[in-house]
Amino acid sequence: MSNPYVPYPARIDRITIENDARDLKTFEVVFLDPEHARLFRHVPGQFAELSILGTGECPIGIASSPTEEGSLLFTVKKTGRVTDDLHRSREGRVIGVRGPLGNGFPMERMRGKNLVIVGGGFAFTTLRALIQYVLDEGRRADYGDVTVLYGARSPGELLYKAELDRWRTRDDLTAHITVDVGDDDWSGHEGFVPAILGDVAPSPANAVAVLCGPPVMIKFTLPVVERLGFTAADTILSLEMRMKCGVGKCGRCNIGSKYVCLDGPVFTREELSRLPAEY
Amino acid sequence: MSEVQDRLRQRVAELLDGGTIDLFIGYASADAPLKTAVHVVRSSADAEALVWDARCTSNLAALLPDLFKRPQDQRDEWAAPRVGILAKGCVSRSIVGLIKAHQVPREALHIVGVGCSGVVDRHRAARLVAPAQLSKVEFLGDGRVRLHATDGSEQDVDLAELLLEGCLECRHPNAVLSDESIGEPTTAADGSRFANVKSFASRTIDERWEAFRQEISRCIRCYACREACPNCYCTECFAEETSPRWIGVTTEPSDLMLFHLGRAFHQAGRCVDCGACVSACPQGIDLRLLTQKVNEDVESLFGGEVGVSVDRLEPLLQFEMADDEGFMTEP
Amino acid sequence: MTETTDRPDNERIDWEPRIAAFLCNWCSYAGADLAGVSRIQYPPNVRVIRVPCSGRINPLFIVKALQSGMDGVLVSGCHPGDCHYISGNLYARRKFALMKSLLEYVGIEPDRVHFSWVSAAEGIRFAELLHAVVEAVRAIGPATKMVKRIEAVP
Amino acid sequence: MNVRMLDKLDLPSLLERLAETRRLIAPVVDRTGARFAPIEDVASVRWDYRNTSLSAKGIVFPQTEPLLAFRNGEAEERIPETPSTVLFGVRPCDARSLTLLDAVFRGNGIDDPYYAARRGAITVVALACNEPGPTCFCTSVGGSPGDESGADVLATDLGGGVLLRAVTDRGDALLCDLDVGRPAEDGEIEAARENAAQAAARMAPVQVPTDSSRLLNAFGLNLWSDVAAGCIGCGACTYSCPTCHCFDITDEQKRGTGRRVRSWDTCAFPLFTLHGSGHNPRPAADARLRQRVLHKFSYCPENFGQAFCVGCGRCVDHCPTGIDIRRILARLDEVLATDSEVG
Repeated sequence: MSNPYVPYPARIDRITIENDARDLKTFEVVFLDPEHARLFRHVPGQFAELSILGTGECPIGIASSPTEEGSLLFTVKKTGRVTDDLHRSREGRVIGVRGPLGNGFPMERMRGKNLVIVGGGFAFTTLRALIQYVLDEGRRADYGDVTVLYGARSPGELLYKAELDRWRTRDDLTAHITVDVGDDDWSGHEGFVPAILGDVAPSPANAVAVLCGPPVMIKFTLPVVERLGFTAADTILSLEMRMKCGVGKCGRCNIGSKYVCLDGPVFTREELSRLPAEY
Repeated sequence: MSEVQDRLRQRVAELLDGGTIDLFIGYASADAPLKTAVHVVRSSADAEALVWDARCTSNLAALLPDLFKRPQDQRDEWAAPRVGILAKGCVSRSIVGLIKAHQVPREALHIVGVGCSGVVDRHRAARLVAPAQLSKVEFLGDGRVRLHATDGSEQDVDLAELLLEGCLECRHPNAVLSDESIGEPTTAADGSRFANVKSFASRTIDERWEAFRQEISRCIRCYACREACPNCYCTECFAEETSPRWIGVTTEPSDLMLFHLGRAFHQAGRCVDCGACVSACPQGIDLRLLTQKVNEDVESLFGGEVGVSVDRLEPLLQFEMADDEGFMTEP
Repeated sequence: MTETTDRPDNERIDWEPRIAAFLCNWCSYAGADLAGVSRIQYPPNVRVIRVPCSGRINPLFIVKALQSGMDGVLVSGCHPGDCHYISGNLYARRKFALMKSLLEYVGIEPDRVHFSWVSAAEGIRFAELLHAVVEAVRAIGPATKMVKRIEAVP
Repeated sequence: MNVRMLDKLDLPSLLERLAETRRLIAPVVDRTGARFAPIEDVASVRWDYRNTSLSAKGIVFPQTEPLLAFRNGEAEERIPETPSTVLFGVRPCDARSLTLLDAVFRGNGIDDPYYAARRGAITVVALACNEPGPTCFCTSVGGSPGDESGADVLATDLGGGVLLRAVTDRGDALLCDLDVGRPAEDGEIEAARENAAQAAARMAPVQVPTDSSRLLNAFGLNLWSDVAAGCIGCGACTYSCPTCHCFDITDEQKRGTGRRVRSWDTCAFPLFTLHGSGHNPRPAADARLRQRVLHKFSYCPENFGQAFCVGCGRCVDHCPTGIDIRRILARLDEVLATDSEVG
């Protein structure tokens, strides 16, 4: 990228409505120029600035794994000007994609380890990228046991429902799906993520915990993770902070000496402990 | 002046020690010419730093609304503070407006009134020494002031030459609402008002437009005018609303003008001409050009003065069947 | 509010004034409707925006319309005493008096901005008003002063 | 490197030549004191100003500038075309601020092409200070009235004449090109040094805490609500600051034609960090003022090796409620020095 502010044009090929409230949609986008697709090499946990010319840009985590080639997935909650406009899109619309931005999950460092992946709400998006990555046929052997714990407010608010069903039947991944309040058809866990995590009690031996969720979930889950015996260096979080430029210039996502867009959004609990408590 | 200051310090210490108030909002000296700092006193020892003189430009009422907003993370245990505040005439009138707008509970306030003889306009002083800067200012007594500039020059001027224009037209130098007063009341000036508006209005329409456009083009959108104003307590200002988006965030001229027209219009029936916005503007924009126009119209069309009575409804919250229709179009 | 109105070239000989008309639902809009169904001719220069009451109209709408490139603005509601909400138009009258005066003061031509009362029964009056407004705006020419120009964004 | 001595009387013709061959930006008189402006008439250039009300940062980092222009869904980048420019008579504090902005916009391995284009076209002729202003404190933050950093040429007013000292190759080339005055004598060079030293001696020192990691511990101190008690959340401090560089990116469009623009933004505004969810990690003025102070004096030193303050005093001059960063620094220094629980 010679000019880090210029987006690549990309077409929305498919739009999936993810939840009952219809304010979460997944956009599958394809770069118009194959050269851009070649240049856009991401790792799970990174994000991109999605842009609509005339409306603006917003940072969105990449929900697809680099192993899912040919397109990118972005799951977007309708919250503001740009995301509203995105939600009004139809398939075929051309938007801009600028990235990949941020550091992403430390895939190399997690190699050979058991993974405990804990997510809540719609922050689950980049965790999907991570899970798809380690489940990839060519890479599955690089990682140990994979335990996924994912919670949402209600069954209707769970993302990627078809995939969740598939994960539940796999024998190389243990999936615990929980909702705060179930409905008549719900047969999975009921309860908050921290409580279920305590019940499931994954072993910290040779394991890394990866957390991503709303502030309140993180606040109550971190003590559980700590109690289970995961060290600060082996507890990985993906932060959310208001971002703009994505390249560490505009100052918006600054926490201490770090820029979430550049040095993050993925940090270990150890790294975070050295930063001001602004989250 | 210093007698009033001594008395003020003593009284504030008493009010704090006696438990009448939890904190007191006043002024303290600052290490820059013609400036004072807003000083929030929480213990009687801090009261020693209070000052009162012609450099006290901030409208302290601007600090009040936030003090009565319950912090997000505190629920039942939170109690509104009892707040003491030093109120010259304009500040007291702003407080009246805030009480009427339900931004500040009257019973939580202890208003210490003080007579004011006008406060200085740092931009007027700056113009006298530009392009050098003021290095020191001495108040010589007898209404004379000595300005020392960074180029080594000095000049003596009348204090009146340095006062905010609004102070020269002020009809309420003493607090209109207070629980106690310090010092002797000040006599109001009875000169003509709205001199700047009359002069501006006498120019041709295209001259006015050009002057307005050039004046507003100085704006750097720091919003110091808005934040320094007690009337601007909105949680979300129209300037920053995104749905609809009223104005873009750039310095495109029409956006700047839309902001300043909107700000002035929102002052209708609420501006007390305290000059806080004028003092706050780092670019020295003549903001009174707009606010005083609105003030003049409110007075001439709807009558009454702003902020003199807690019982009188704001002019835009009422109407008369016989209100003027001279501005309307008849086919 | 998006800036979707792009004004035609001001210098064009075939320039026609474009007027944004904010009409209250109960009187003025009905008056415009009556003019229409009665086949009373009025100039096609108007873009009607129906609002519940003239009291609903934020005076900044007027400035915003001028910024968006409209050549004139008309605001119309029920006659005093006829407001569907009893007094919305009377509060509005005070706001508009101030805004019109302020705009003129800063150099916006007084004939850019018009206020008038039109009842549901006044189809003819609506048509006459429109004629008067369009001709007044035509006389002062295309609006330029408040117009936001994207190319002027620094 | 060239060191030239120029008679004051020859200054206008020097400016004329600069204005003819380059874009000349210099201080002119303004109602706020002085401001930088592109010069048409060299008689308007002021040599006797103290400092400008707004800093020089807008010349390399304008308050608003287009990043992209677009029409019907097609975007193209808008790298500014910048003519060769001389920034003449900028004070040493502002000249030094350019080196700090360089670290942000040209650092991190990501070169900002817009900043780079503007910055690359500028030759800086700084003007040493003979007399500090009442809110100046450059000597306490690593600068000085005769500081050369950021300058290509440093000028010193020696009364009857002006000493022009080339600091960089670019500055040397400028002096060679202009070929003005005569080579300076040692006594004149010494006089310039002496001037700066005397100006420095007249500046009141400020106790500035320099240990950035120790300062980080000041994050949790309870003094912030006290120092920010008067803060009303405007951007007067940050917008007048020569090193504050936060920005926003927004789109402006009319019928599919428009621009993506970046504009100054500030950590003093509550909206700066307000998340789409409604959560705001810096919910009140104390957290926001703390961000400004610690960003300058702790985070930036950690990232760039230097505090992001050049001691120009503008934020002190412009704060509507009299918040004084010198007092905050002195207080932090005192607390950090005496409080054993911190650090």
